[in-house]
This record gives sequence, C-alpha cells and structure tokens, in this order.
Amino acid sequence: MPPIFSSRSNTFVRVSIVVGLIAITAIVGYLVWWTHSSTFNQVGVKVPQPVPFPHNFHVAVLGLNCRYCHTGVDKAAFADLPPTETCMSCHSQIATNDPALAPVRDSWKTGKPIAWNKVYQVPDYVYFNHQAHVGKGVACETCHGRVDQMTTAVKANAMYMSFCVDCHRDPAQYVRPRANVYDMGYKPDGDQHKIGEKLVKDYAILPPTQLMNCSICHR
Amino acid sequence: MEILEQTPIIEPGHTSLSVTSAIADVPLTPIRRTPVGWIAGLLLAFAIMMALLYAVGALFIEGIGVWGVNAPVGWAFAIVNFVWWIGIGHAGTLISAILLLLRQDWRTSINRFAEAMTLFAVANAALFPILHLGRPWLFFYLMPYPNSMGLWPQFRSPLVWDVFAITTYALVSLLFWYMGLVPDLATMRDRAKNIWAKRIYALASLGWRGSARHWSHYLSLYLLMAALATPLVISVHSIVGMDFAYGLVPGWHSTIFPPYFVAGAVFSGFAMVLTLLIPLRAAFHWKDFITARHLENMAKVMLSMGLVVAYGYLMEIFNAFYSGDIFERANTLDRFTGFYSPLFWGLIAANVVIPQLLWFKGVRRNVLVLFVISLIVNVGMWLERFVIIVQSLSKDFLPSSWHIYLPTIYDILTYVGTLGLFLTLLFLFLRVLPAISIFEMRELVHETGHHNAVAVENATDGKAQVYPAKPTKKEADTAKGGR
Amino acid sequence: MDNTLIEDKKQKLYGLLAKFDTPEALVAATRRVYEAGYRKFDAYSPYPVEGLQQAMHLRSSPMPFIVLAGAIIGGVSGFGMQAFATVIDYPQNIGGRPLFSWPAYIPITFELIILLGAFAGVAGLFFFTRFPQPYHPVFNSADFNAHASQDSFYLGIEADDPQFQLERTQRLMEQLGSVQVSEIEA
Amino acid sequence: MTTNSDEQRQPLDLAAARQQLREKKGKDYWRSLNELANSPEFEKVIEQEYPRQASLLGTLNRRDFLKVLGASLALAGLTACVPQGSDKILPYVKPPEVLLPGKPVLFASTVLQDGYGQGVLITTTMGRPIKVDGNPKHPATLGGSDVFMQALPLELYDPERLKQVMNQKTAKTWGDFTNALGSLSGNWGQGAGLRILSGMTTSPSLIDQMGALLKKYPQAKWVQFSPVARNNSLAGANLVFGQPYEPVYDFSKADVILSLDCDFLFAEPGHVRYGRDFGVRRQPISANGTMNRLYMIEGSSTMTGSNADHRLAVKPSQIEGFARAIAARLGLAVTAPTGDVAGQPWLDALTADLKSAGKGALVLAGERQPAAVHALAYAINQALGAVGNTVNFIAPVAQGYAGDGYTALKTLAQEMSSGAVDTLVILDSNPAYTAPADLDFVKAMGKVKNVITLANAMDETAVLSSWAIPAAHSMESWGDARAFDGTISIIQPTIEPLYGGKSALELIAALLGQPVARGYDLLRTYWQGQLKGGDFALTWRDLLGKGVIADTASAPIASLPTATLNGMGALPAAASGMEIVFEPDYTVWDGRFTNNAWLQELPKPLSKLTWDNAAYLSPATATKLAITDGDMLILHVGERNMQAAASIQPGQPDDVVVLSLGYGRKEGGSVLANSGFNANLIRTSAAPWFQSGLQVTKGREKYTLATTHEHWTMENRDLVRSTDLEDYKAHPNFAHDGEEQAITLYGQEERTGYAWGMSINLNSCIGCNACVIACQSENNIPTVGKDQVIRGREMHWIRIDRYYKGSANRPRFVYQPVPCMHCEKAPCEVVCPVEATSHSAEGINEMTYNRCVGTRYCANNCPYKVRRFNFYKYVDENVASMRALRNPDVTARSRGVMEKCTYCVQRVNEARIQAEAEGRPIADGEVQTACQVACPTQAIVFGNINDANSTVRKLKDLPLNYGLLADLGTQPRTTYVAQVKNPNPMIKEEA
Repeated sequence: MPPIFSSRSNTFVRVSIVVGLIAITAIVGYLVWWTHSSTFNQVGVKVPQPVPFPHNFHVAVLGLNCRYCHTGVDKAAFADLPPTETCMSCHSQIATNDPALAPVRDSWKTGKPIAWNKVYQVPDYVYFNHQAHVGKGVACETCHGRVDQMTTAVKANAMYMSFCVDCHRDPAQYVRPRANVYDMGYKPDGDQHKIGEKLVKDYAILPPTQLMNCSICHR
Repeated sequence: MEILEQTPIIEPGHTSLSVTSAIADVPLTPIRRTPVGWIAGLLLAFAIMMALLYAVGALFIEGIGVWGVNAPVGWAFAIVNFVWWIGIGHAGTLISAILLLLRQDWRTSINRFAEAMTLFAVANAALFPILHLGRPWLFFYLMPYPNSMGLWPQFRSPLVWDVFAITTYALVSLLFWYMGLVPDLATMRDRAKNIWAKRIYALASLGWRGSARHWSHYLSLYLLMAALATPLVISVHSIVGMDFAYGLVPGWHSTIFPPYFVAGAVFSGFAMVLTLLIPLRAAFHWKDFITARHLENMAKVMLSMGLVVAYGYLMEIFNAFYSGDIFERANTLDRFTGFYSPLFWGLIAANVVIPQLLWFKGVRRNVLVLFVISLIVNVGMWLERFVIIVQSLSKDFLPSSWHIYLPTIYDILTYVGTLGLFLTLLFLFLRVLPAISIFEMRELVHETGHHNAVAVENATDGKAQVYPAKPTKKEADTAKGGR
Repeated sequence: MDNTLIEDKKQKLYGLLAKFDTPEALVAATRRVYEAGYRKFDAYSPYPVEGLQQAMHLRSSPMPFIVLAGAIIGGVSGFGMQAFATVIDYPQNIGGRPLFSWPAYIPITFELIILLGAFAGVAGLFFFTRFPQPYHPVFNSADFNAHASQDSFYLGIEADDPQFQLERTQRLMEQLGSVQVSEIEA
Repeated sequence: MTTNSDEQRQPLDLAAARQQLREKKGKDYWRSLNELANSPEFEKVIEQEYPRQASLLGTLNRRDFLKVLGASLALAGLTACVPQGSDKILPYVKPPEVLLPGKPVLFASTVLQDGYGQGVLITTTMGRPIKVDGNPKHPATLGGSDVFMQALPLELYDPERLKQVMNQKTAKTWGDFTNALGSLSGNWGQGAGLRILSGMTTSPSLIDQMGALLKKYPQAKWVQFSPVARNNSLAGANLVFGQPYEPVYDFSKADVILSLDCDFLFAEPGHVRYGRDFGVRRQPISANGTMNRLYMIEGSSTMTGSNADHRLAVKPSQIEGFARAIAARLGLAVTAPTGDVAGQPWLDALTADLKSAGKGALVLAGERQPAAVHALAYAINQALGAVGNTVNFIAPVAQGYAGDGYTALKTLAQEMSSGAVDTLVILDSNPAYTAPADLDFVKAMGKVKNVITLANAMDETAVLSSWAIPAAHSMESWGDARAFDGTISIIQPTIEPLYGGKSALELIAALLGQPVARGYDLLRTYWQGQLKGGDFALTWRDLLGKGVIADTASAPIASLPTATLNGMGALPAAASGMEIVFEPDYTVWDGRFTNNAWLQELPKPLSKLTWDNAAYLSPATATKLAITDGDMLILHVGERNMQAAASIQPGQPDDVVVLSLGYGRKEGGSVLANSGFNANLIRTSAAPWFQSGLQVTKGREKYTLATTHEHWTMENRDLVRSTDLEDYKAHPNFAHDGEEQAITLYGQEERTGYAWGMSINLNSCIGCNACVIACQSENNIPTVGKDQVIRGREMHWIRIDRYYKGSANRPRFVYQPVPCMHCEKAPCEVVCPVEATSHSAEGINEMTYNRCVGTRYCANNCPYKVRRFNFYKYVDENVASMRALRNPDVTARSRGVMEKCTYCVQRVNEARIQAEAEGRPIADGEVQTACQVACPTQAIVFGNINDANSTVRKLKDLPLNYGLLADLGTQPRTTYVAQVKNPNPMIKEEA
C-alpha cells in the first residue's frame, strides 16, 4: 500500500505555508495602502462644479484674498461660499457673456442659488471652526493645500482625525504669523519649530493637554 | 440503579490495541452506520441553535432594546451568560493542565473531552461581549490596531483586559488541545478506511510518526504549555471577576471577587463535565475508561470548590455588615428580602446546601444522584452570576433611579440558543475526533500492566526515572556526535 | 558486480526497519544499536517510552528556552505598548488617574506573556520536528502504517549511516529480538 | 448661542429688529413659505427659500433629529422626497446683513399662556427658531421660564399641525375661505346670529379689533372662555370691592405667606415671576431681609405645597371654614364656623404670625376655591395692611373680562342649541373638548350652521367645524399681549408661517372684510395710533428690540374700597363623603399641550408620572377602598361617570380623588392618542374645580402607568441634606455632619485655567421642570414613548429627583435636580474601554458619541445614574419638518450610543472661541447652561470655580455646600446648597 502523500508533498506543504503568510501580509498591506489612496479618500480628485471656477487665476494672477469670497472664514465656524452677488460684482463688467459663467448670470436673474458640489465634508460629529484656526495662525494652505495652483478646488488631504491630532499635539510644527495665514507657498524665514514655539506663546494657543481633549472637536 | 464498587482508573484486561480501537473506532464509524441517536441529538441541538440565530438577528436589526436591559440595569443576561460560559470553560484547562502538573493520572481519560468542552464554552462566552455592545459592528475599537484616528483602547478598563484574556485563553486552549490530539490524529490516519478521511487525518497529524525525537520535543512542550495554561486559567476568571470588583456598585465592589470567581468557575466547570460525561460514558460504553474513580474524584473536587464558593458568599455578607457601608448593607439585605431574593436563596440552596451531600460516599458513587447534583450546580452558578450582576445594579446608590430588570423573550432565546451551539459543536466533535486521549490511555495500560510485564534488562532504571528523562552530563556529551 | 548491486540498491534504500512487541525490547535494542556505533537511526513508538531518549542519547529538548524567549518578548511588548499609548502617544485624563497607571497594565502584560510563550513553543515544535511533514519514507511500510501508531514499536536505521551495510546491519537487527526486519525504500 | 449677558444681547436685538423691518419692506431672502403648506417637496423649497439653512440641512440630514412619536407617519408623503445626505452647498444669491452663518440671532418676543403674555428671547440659527427663553427685561419672566415656554419650539415644528384650510374635511385655500366669508357675512346683518368664542384675550390690538367688529355687528357677542381662567379671583374681588379687580402679588415683599389652595408657583398668571421673587426670599443667608415662611393648606398636593414650610392637605371644601376661622381671629366681620376646623392646631400660631408680619403678610386663594375664599383672602390682606405692599389690585388684564367664563359659555351653548346662533367663530380655544360636560357643547355645535375655527391642529373642535383655518404659531405671527401685571409686549415672528397659518388679528380682519390684511401692518397701524409723539419708526424699532413696551404695567386701583364681607353668605354645610378634585395638569395644562411629546414625557413634579394623568388617592384612602396602583376606577359624580387609573400618592388629602385636566383627548395628533383620562366628562360648569358626592367603584382591569421614579424615600441616605432655620443657626455646618474626608490614591492635579463647575441651590429649586425641557430642547434629546419609559429608558439629561420625608400620610417633599456631576475622579471614565468618555482640561466629563461602542459599563458604574443609553434608534431622521428644530451645535445620538449632560460644552466652546478671538478671558456668567437660563428661581449656577469672584465659587464656599455621594471619592464638580426650611416653632408638625 503506497503512502498517502508522495515525497513531493512535504515541499508542497512547506511552500504553501510560506506563500500563505506572504499572501496575508500582502492583503493587509494593500488594504492599508488603499485606505490612504486617492481613490478611497478622493484626495486630489477633481469635483465637477456648475462653474469651473479657476482658483489659480483668481488667486495667483488676480491676487484675490481668500476672504474676498470666503467671507466667514475669520468670523465664524463656516468659511462660507460667495453669494452670486460677489461673482457679479466683477462679472457684470468682465467676461459678461462668457458661456462658462452662464449659471452665475442665471442665478443672478432667477434668484436661484448656484448649487456647488462639496469638496470637503467632515462628519456631522466633527465641529471644525475656521475662525478659531485662522485666528491662531493656522493657514488655509496647511489644510487646503496650494489652492493657488488648483482650477476647481480639489481635496488636499484625507482629513483623517490623525491629521488633525498631529497638529493639535504640537501646533508649533505648522502655525505661522497671522499676517501670512492667507499666503500660498509660504516659507518660514528660519526654523519653523522655533518660530512656531514663539507664535504658540504669542497667540496663547492652548496647550496640547487641552487641544487633545475630545470635546474640542466633538460635542 | 447501579452502585459502583471501588474501581481502578482503567478496567483490567485492556491492551494498546483494545483501547485504541475502543476509542478510535467511534469517530471512524462509516457514515452509513452513523448511530440514529447521534443524528437525532445533532438535529435537536442544531434546532436550538437556530433560536440563537433568530434572537441575534433581531438584536442586530432592532438594537439592544429588544433585551430587557434598562437604566440602571445596563448589564443582564448577556454578561451573566458570558461569565457562566467562561466559568464552565475553566474545567477543561484545569483538568488537563493542573492535574497534569499534579501527576493525577486519572485525568488522562477525561482531559481530551474536557478541553473540547472548554473550547466550545469559550466560543459561546466570546459571543456575548460582542453581542452586548450597542454598536457591535465597532467591536474592534476595543483592540489596539493602527487606525486613522490615532486612538488606542483605554487600557485601564477591565473590558479591554477581558478582550486580551479571552483571546489568549481561546488560542492557548486551542493549541493545547490540538497538540494533545496530534499523536491520536496519526492513529486515526492509520485506522481510517475512507481515503479522504485518511488524507484529512494525515494532514492534521502533521506527519506524526511517533519517533523518539518527536516524543521528546512534544512532551517537553506539552508540559510547558500546561505550566502556561495553569496561571492563565486563574488569570482569566480573575479578570472577569475584576470587571465587577473594579466598579463601585454595591455588591460588585469587593476585593475577594477574583479568587472567588475562579473557585466558582472551577465549581461550575466540573459540574458541567459531570453533566456531560455521565450520559456519554453510558452511550459510548466508556465505563472501562471513565470509571467510578473518575466520577468520585470529580465529585470531590466539586465539593471542595463548592466550599470555597460558600466561603466567598459568607465573606461578602460579613464584609457588607462589618464595613458599615450603608450601601453595601442595604444591597445585602435586598438580596435576602428584595425582589430577587428567591433567586438568591435558590443559588444558596444549589451551590452551598445541596453539594454538601457529596460528603457521603454513597452519593458520590450514585451516578444518577451525581448527575442531578451536577445539573443543580450548573443552574445555581448561573443564578449566582445573575444575582451579582442584576440585583446589584437594580438597587444602587440613588433610590430615585432604582428599577428592576425582567428578561424579554430575546434574552431567553439568546441564552438557550448558545446551549444549542454548544451541543452542536460537541456532537460534531464526538463524531470526528477521539474523545479520549488514545496514546495516553495506551501509556496508562502499559503502566498499570507494568508490574506483571517481563523484566527486561535495565527496564527498572527506565521506570525509576522521571520523564521526560534528563540525560546525565556524560550522555549529553556523547550524544553530540549522535545527531 | 555484487557491490554495484548493493550500491544501486543502496540508492533507493532508505534503511532497515525492525519491529518489536514491547517497549522494553525497543529500548534494549536501541541501546545496542547505539553501542554498535550507529548514529543515523530512530525509534518509533505509539506512546512515549521511558528510557528511549537516553538509549538514543538524545539531547534534552530546548523547548523551555524558546517558550521563555517568547514569554519575555510578549511581556516587554505588552507593557511597552500600554505605556506608550497612555503616556506618550495619546495622553488623556481618564478619571483623574495618573497617565502611567502601571498596575492597570499588569493583566494585559500577563496575558501577552502567556500568549507569545505558547506561540513560540508551538513554532519551536514545528521547527525541531520539521512539521508539517506528510511524507516520510517509513510510511512506505504498510506494516509500519498498520501498527506504529497503535501497538508496535519500531527501530529504523538509515542507509546513509556510515556504519550501514545491508547484510551486517540486517543481521544485527535480527539479533536484537525484533519480530521482523524489513527494508524501506527511499 | 454666543452669549446671554444683557449688555451684549441688546445690540443684537436692535440689529434683529432692523433686520425684521427691512425684510418686511424689500422682497428679500425672507420670502413667504406659504406655498410650502401644500408642497410635498418641503426640503427643495426650503433650499430655495433658505439657502443658508439648506446648506446646513445638507450636513444635518444625517445628524439625527428629535423624535415625535408617529410623526413619521404623519409626514410619510413628505419624507419620501427628502434626499439623504445631500452633498450640495447653496450659497445666497444676495446675502442678508446681520446673519453670519453659524452664529445665532436672538429675537425679543412674547408667547401666550392662556392669554397672558410672557416675554421671551427666541434663539434662531439660519432663520430657524430653535430655543425659547425668558426675556430678562419682561416683568413676567425676568429671564426665567416654565415648561410650556421651553416646549414651544416642538409645538412650532409639530408635523401634525393643521397645514391647510379645511372645509368639511376637504382642503381649500385662504382665498376660498374669504370668498365664502364674503357671501356669509352678507346676511349677518346686525350680527344677531354671530358669536365669537375665544380663549382669554389680553392683546390690546385684538381687543381693539373686536371692538370694531362688535361695532359693525352690534348684536354679535364675544365670549371669552378658558377652563382655567381666573374666574373666582375676579368674582371674589367683585364680592368685596364691588368690582372684578385682578390681584397681583409681590412675593419679594412677603415675609409670611398663607396660601389657601393657591398653586402660585404654577397655576397663577405670573407664576414665573412669582417663583423668582419667592425663591429669592427662601435663602437662609439672604441679602434682602429675612427668610420668608409659607403656610399651605390645599385640596391636592401641589408644587407650591411641596415647597411650603407648613403644609396641610384637606378636602378643598374644608378650606373656606379654615379661612373664615383665620379671618374671625383677625377680627373681621365674618361668621366663623362653630367647633374645630381643618387645621385647627395652626390657627393661633398662624394668626399670630400673620399679625406680626402685618403688611409683610400675604394671604392668597387659589382659583380652585370659591369666590368667598378669595373674598376672605382679600379682606384679610387689607386688614393686615398688605394691600399696596404684597398685593395690588388692577383692572382685569383680559380687558372687560368679569370672571364669568363658565356662565357666558353656558349661555352661548343654550343659544346655540336653541338655533339662535348662525355663525360661530372660535379663536384659540377647543370647547368641544374643554367645555364642561353639562353644557353638551358638541351637540350644541351641531345646531350651528357655520363654525369657523382658527385651529393649531385638527382637534376636537376643528373636526366639527365647517371651516378650520390653520392658526399661525405665536412664533410665526405678529401680535401683542399683556402680562399678569398688565405690561404690554410685542409678539414678533421669527419665521414665516410654515403652513400658511393665520393669526387671530388676520382672521378678525377678514371678518371685517379685509381678507388680505397682514398681521404686521394691522399691529403696526394699531400701535402707530397708540404711541403718539416722537418718531414712531424709532420707537417701534426700539420696542421691538426690547420686546417690552416700557411702563405699561397697569396702575393699582387708586381708591380701593374697604372690603365688605357681608356680601358672602353663611359657610356652606360641611360636605361629607368623598370629593373629586380637578387641577390644571403640570405638563399639558388644560390639554392644549397634549400633542407635545416633550411635555408628555416630562415627569410630573410630584407623581413623576408620564404620558398619562391618573386618579390620585392618598395611601389612607386607597387602603380604605382596597385600591392598588393601576387599578381602573369608575368615578361617579351625580349622573355622570368616567374611568380612570388609580395612582396612590402620599401627600394627597384623604377622601379625595384628584384628577388633572388635559388628557383623554381624541383628535389632534398621534402623540395625544390614548393617553390619560378626560376629566371634562364629569366636570360641570356649576362646580368646575371640586365636587362632593363622589362614588368610587373599582373596575376589573388594570392600567399600566409610566413613572420615572418608583421609590419614595431616601432610605436614610443623606442625599438631600436639609434642616430647619433654628437648627441651621445653631449648626451652620450641619450639611457636613458625619462626612468623612474622602481620600484618593491619585494626587490632586492642581487646576489651572478654567475649571467649570455647577452649584444647585436646593432652597431655590421648586421642582418646576423647566430645566428638564430646556436641556431637551438645547441638546436634541429624543423622547422615547410610554413603553420605553416603563422599561426605564427615558433620556432626560437632567432629572429632578423627588423624595418624601416623614410619614406616608403627612409627608414632606424635597426636590433634587440631578445632572451629570462631572466628577474629577469619574468612575465612568476608567471603565470605558474605548476612551469614549474622558476628562477635559477644564474639568468637563466629555462624552464622544462617535467613539462609543455602547458597553454601558460607564452607566453601570455611575453612582448618580445620569447616563442615558440609546437602546433603540430613538432619534427620528425621517420627519422633514422636525429637521429645523435641531440645535446644529449638538450631535444627535444614534442607536447604541451612551449620552449624558455635557455642561452644554457647545456653549463653553463657543464662548471660549469668542473670548480668544477678542483676546479676553471668559467673563463670569458669560457661559450659562440651558438649565441655568431656564430656571425661574436661579437655583442653578454654572461658572469657573477657579475664579475666586465667580458666583458659583462663592456658592461653593458656603458652609451649606455639599457634594452628592461625595464620600465615594468621586469629587463631583456639581454640588448642592443644602436646604433650610423655615417652619414656625410654635407649630409642632405631627408626623
């Protein structure tokens, strides 16, 4: 009676064990990579908009300040989107019949608002306050990236909690002088951490022991 | 009604081959000749298990609200069952590990079965911590894993300890059990007729061929794992005890909980082993291997553990009054006279009074009575956990918040369902694996038969040695070239 | 030519397998084989046999050290993880308890000691016994398959033992009180 | 909410007022939502009308809204079209001024309670009113509030409101109605067949309009009726002064108060103000003078009685005898009863006390007592010289009302059944339900050709009316009202009528032939006529900002005649046997709030009963009749009878069955469906408040009542620490007797920065529940329904524990509001396995809902049992109209999540951000929790205990300050000011 398994089976079994282990690690690795990929969290993915608003032109070329349109950013929790009125303040004279601007003109005529698509959407249980951050020297760029290089805005990062906590744990890494909050491509003159430390003091930014509290963002 | 005589731990006249076939042929029965009783039993168990499926379905769709839990009684059946099952789970590891270390050779005929029982009990127990969550789909928040929130579990919480304790306990018991099975799987491989059965057993037996080298590593590891499992068992139920001792609820906040929970666990565990073995040994004609000695010994362990538990109760009551803490006192009085007092007195009867019968040899050797007592203890220990958890919560500090708990049909179905799951697994186990450790039985046969074996030269010094034998320095050296 | 015949027989010969009825016989035989200078041999029994290990002059198993290593790794990493999480990575005021609440870390540390200890042990067993090993030449012997795991004891000498010479070895084995000696092909 | 401190509120209001005016002129973002009424696409329209809000709603969709039972059904059609989780942002086309996204705007307005105005501040976010609090500038509230005021937002957004004009069960439009009205009014002639039935009306503009109407139709009649109107009070005045004057009390001056069955902390107009003044005088260490003393003799156990120093529960019919005895002892010309009266042991001590108090004394009679008792009370006050000090008399606030509501309604019913009435117009009244049984009003309505009802919902009256007009909510409409003391304040809308409702002003205007007149214009024109001199636009703007028209409180009657008691007959013969006693309900009043889930689930102050009323009996009575809790009783009074479930309540008078109004309603919503028992079935116009000759028989079946409090006593645990003034003076430290210093293993980390804490003053708390509803409204707390309450799963974050002291027949009551204690060594936090509850640097015990997995371990381990668990998905995501009710600053919790009081952390954060932006520290009182704002007696104080000058710190430094269960070492941040009672040493309370 021959043995149940041939002599080759030994190698087979051992190889399959090794392969199995590799496979598992590979799968786990893939999942981790995938959850950080842009397909998963939409980072850098263009969101279709009724009007292809070119941020790069308005910011980089025309040099409009963020607040010109996002009026609430330093006054309230919401950064706020510009009312049609704001667009019309220029586009009643400039590019008055540019087809791309048709929706704006329609909205102005009909009084129906323009339906922009959201780019950033934090969960309901997260209470982010633009005023508080802008006022403490956290720049637009820090979260929203180089808007001056975008046409229609794209998500600059996944906005995972770990991203927020990273700064709340040590704001000195990121804060800049209030004067430069709306700048794009700002380079600290000198060691960011030294400058940061000083600003944290000057702006009386809360200590990590408090910034890391749950109730700072969740209520 | 049979009254058993004083008997050895294995009936005489057995040989390696006879024990092997007696045990191994049970799972190897051809499918066509599967006993009707087994099929019936499995179907029944399976049917009961469906109740669990239904109840859990409702639970996940509707929410925890389908249970009777409320404020203030946030924990009830789920946690009671959890503690109960975990407790039962303790007998297995205890028998196979502690008794092994204590060289109680009577354990050999029951350890395999007890370990299997442990696994199934733990499987049931492990269900409840997840089921009782308000948002069970987030159970993994209790485990440390790299996450996008940068958060960790709260390691000060006994519930996190539980997660680690139960996982460890389940895995280690599984390994221990499987390790014990390997040589027997080889036997199964060699006895199986069906080629597929052969193949499966062959794979499972990892290529065991009983080589002396195998045995030396194997026995060494088996002993070590026993040494690991022993403190593990104790730690697990201590931690379960701490779930309560850690809280400041009157009736929970007590330092004796860990040891007293461990004792309770062993108590209920042995009760469950008896409850299951007594019918099984009859059904499978194992009376030769599981003799009156086994039953009696287990009865003795039960009795002693029962006394430890009784001491626990006594201390709880004593401390409640001695401490002068009005909340503790009120809680204890409520146990005596309150809404749940019938359950309290019930558990006292079942866990303290009735087990005292085991003082009498007659009782210990009367299989039927023993069976009934073991059943009563199982019930009693369930009641104990219910009273500790529910009664304490229902009347804590502020009278304004007092509220009683009553189970709903879903509470009950969930509990009954787990019994179904347990039995289902048990039946499947009996059908495919040897329920008694064959190689250890062979060894037992050899040892018991040893005195009248032919004296071979030097056979004696072999016998004199404690094994796995340590080679003398010289031998070790000479062996260098040997490999 | 006889030689060559032996030669190529030796090629596909794994070794010789002697069968014994009692463990005592096996132990005795093993001793003799070792004294005869054979080293590449192994004894097979359906249950652990006392004295066999000495007879074969096997070194005692290194398992305890492996388990110990695993346990230490488990303990250190377990405690370290908790301390890191609660003190360094995300310190939080939990019920006014100190950040470094070492007593609360003990249970988990302990559990991990046990867990990794056990894992290391099993891994070690697999390593030293070369498990899983579904095929082994001895399985070529139908008699071995039928009895080795149940009621008989075997002693196998491998053909590539320098001492091995078919006839001589066979003769030796028959003198050891074996009930039968059979050739196992590789 | 940015802040509640006045100085900052003022400009906001002015801005708000300007806002109001501008939008009224220009076609602005504030466009009418009328078309919504019928549109199934509520959500879409909203998005156009309220772009800002829509953008919020987008994210809010998934945030759960508060649940109204069965509302999902009511709105099934509507919800079908609501997109879940919209990802659109809709900015304005033209941005409105003053409206900064995410910043709330406060409006000063007025809400009505039985006609009487209560000044309020309404918080709106994104044009949605979400919170109502008292207006500190208004005399009736002084910033305090009551449960009804707090529950108004839910009433506003109630999806079961009447949404369109109904004509015989068919939907019509306002246009159809006015057309029909045109032809109808044609044959009114002199208006002989025209009757108007309204609730109590204090609105000057409306009264003015009524005048116009009655001028146009001289033979028409206007009847005012409310089941709880101030009839006996006025009649009593009529008896002694010959005029139906209305009494106004000043508790701030009252040293010794004798209440003859008067529940002035709840049932009287101005009770919120009374509560404040009364509470201020309850302090053992009191800035303004001595601690007051309250004697209460009452016919049912009331909230006021539970706060008395001396309380006596007797049959209501016995109180007149007692009053006469007192009067006689004070030397008034009145026939005192011969022999002992109820409360005999009090008489000497009490009269002595009253005498010594002199003008500082105050005797008041409750509406339940007949005119005679009121007359006695007035006379006694006058005799003691209290009139002009603690009590004043003014002309009836409901102008021209003589306290004859019941008789007037009776006449009306007779006229109706006689066929004399051809058109009946009903405003703010539900007579088909509230009318006493003997009037048989429903049958009478059948005899009237045209019944036009201005209804909030399809209630009992509306379903019987030929025309049901959706009424505009007081938060949707323009109007005015007078407070208990006559002060006039303006009602201004904070949102356009959601369902195109009409205000009373607009309906009457239509009757006057102005179908399109807008409430705003009507009101403004009226006041333009009233306020002569100066730039009206300015004055108008200013009074809208304040909400109150200054110095309009009615002047006390100058030459008050000396009370003559000869008008009143002899003491009616003492009635034997049992008595049925009625009372306005503590949570649904006369039934107008019965469809409000918040109020339905609110535990009544004493019985802690929810979702029902019940026949209250004293333990003694129950034993006598062999009745147990939940037995169905059949109550026979005269030839009428009704069924009601029994509830045994210590403290109720013996031989009495107490039944509250407002339950057992049949029409008008799904929330009120089969809850409670309709007292009006045995209530007669002759004896609306109590009647002897009650026969009680025990029915066969049982009825399950849902109470949140199943235990009576404190089990000798020093939870509520209280003593008498005498004893307190002897041992000011009594609150700490036998308290051990709780020691901790873990050192005390020193507090830096803000350390939030709360102090709850048990001397002030009157158990009114305003805080409970305020919290519910602020924190999006769901209601769970009766069966869940029975299972002990109510969700209130702050509850008011009620304990009984002493014997079951003569118990004393104590209240203890219990929010989260925010323990510094929180037992809940250490057991949470996922860090879902942790401690903030400022000492707040945080609850992170999105991290919670729901082990409920924290709740088990909380000694105060303040944690609440979502056993089911209690929040209602489906009801579109309810979305707007949600406070956007608070996450609503889904199934399987633990929740609890957070010290209104959203307000703390808002204040911190604001303060940091302005580079200043948060001022004391800048952050006020919802419960604190709502509390009429200022019993709750919140603040920074690190600030040695903060109010809360000062309270915590008092010797009376103690922590609940502090011996456990939890170190609670919420502590209590121990209670000190002020009984008369001359009176020995027999236990």
